[in-house]
Amino acid sequence: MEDTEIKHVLEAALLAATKPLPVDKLVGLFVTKAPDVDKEIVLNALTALANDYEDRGLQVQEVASGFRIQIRSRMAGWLQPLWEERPPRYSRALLETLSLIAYRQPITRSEIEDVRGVAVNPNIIRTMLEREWIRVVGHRDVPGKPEMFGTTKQFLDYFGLRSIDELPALAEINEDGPQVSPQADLIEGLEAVEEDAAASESN
Amino acid sequence: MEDTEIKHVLEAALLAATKPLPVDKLVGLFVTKAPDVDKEIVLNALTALANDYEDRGLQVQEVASGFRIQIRSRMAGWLQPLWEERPPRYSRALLETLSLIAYRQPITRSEIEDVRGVAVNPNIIRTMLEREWIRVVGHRDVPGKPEMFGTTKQFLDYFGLRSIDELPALAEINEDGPQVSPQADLIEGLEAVEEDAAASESN
Amino acid sequence: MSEETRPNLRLVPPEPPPVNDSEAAGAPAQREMPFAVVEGEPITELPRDLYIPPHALQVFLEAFEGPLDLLLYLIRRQNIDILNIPLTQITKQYVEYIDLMNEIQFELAGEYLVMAATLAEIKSRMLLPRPVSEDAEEEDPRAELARRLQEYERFKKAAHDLDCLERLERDVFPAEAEVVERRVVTKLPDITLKELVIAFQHVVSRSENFAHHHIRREALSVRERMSSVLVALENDQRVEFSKLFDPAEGKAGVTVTFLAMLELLKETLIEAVQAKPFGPIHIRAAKQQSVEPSESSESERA
Repeated sequence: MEDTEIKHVLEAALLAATKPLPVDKLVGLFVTKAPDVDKEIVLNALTALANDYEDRGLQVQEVASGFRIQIRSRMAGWLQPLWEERPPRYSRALLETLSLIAYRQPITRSEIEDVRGVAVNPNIIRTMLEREWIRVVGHRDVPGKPEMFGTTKQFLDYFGLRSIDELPALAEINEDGPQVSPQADLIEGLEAVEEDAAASESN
Repeated sequence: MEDTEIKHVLEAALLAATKPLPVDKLVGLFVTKAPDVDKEIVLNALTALANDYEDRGLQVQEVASGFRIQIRSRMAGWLQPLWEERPPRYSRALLETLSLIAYRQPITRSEIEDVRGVAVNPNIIRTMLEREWIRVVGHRDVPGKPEMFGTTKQFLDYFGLRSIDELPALAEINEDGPQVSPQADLIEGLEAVEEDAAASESN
Repeated sequence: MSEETRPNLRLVPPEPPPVNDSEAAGAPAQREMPFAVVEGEPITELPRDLYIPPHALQVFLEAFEGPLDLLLYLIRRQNIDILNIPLTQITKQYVEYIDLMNEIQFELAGEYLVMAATLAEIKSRMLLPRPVSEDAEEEDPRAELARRLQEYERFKKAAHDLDCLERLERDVFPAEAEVVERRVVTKLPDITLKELVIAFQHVVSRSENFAHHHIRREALSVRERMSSVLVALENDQRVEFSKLFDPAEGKAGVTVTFLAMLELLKETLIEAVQAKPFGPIHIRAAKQQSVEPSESSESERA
């Protein structure tokens, strides 16, 4: 079977599927009609396809549950008029809780609360369970048998990761104290609001 | 704006949208950032995109509600494996119910329930009727005239049996001593399977 | 948060703290002034951003994710070394924030009050005279707080990094093309004979009724034949006795059919009717007879 045709079959399959396709499933497409096409050939064809997309609005992305073709982020601005709703925004509370689950899994709610210093809003847990980003992976063997949470493949898929190792490295604890303030933009935001308030007061 | 980039934006939009996009909507993508791009330019770009797809598994198709990118029908054969969904395994309840019907036919639902000690889920009966493994062979002459179930020829065919008496006898399975029986090897196999099952259940 | 908790907010005396604070001794670079000297620069008034106008309440609520976050903000804002927190200054500011929240009727979260208490507790421990004869270096009471703050900051950063990843719906979008001919084939689950027999064994071993029952091979084919005889009699059909036998099956087959019919008669599932002596016997499905189902079952199980 010609390389170009293999590439076209893979492209069609990835665009026809509604979820990422694992490489085994892609190899399986050829099993009856072109049994010579093995995993290596498929991976090479995917690379070729990715190269074809180099300058275009598409890209071949490998995520936890397989390969998918996705629209590049540089296109997001152009596509904005297509969406009737704004993309969901996730609160800092949710993202912090999700980070703790991702980096510290398996982790219980009270362990999350220990680090964050505030109670975990049950809605946050529910939202993440419903999105299937997290799941209950077991129960800690302490009184009350609290649920332990872990992340799912869907979580990795959503954030475009192949595995949990691809998460950005967790900051080292710097004994001299970390210097960069991640709140810089937040603080700017606060100041902006203050100025607004001052301005409206002067009116 | 370059023609190529217009084409890439249109391609991204058509692949990101989950329904056909009318040409006005496609023109609308450019309204704020590239107001020069009018309907004619968009239609030309779509033609150019259609030409790009000439040899590939995709095509640009105009339908009643607009334009869409679709998989060419010549790809259907290659993609068929994608639509074959592997179903979950049959439940233990189904297997037990089927085995009771096989060994104890004709048998009514309440007789199955007597032995299993739990109600028979109607879906289980329906599933087996649909697979044509069982059929209603009559009605027991008691109040309510309950249906009696028996196995079918398809059931025998499925399991590769010439007749129902080729089903292994229960007594033989329970024997401790060595068996001199045409089914000895089958029984050995059975025991191995049981061990597997036990092992997997303990996991 | 109820009104009763308000008095507790006055955890720290409102007047300026004593100059010879033990923390000043521990941190010579930060000589205590009425407020603070930060990195050699004296701060004589509260930072401007301590004032939160009521309009900004919403922003304020969204801005801080809890007491650690607020504390971290106060520390970072003044470029204070996290491992060497000037407690008096920070506690004072922290409590002022809480007072402010209170003033604008903000329903105070318990966690903020707990932190205020924690700060006060650490401060009081630092004010206590230290035993002189101690060999081992006493741990700074602030160490635990510093550890928690650093740990929290790591995950604050992690959340920020996570938010920066390209993600579906916001940055990238799955590309899908229409499939016009999509013939979904649902494969049916497979089972093996082994699984079937094991299932039977399980169900039998659970059932007292069945526990000692031996199913003879002959009985099996008889039971199946019972099913087929019943099927032949479907729809109130009357079938001539001899028509129910298939001579092609040979003697054994005929015997099985006969045994099946006897069993069906015994279970009163069929009726045999003979219109006149030596006339043809007709078989039909039984009607209108009341037989306890348990009785028929019992006869089989005995």
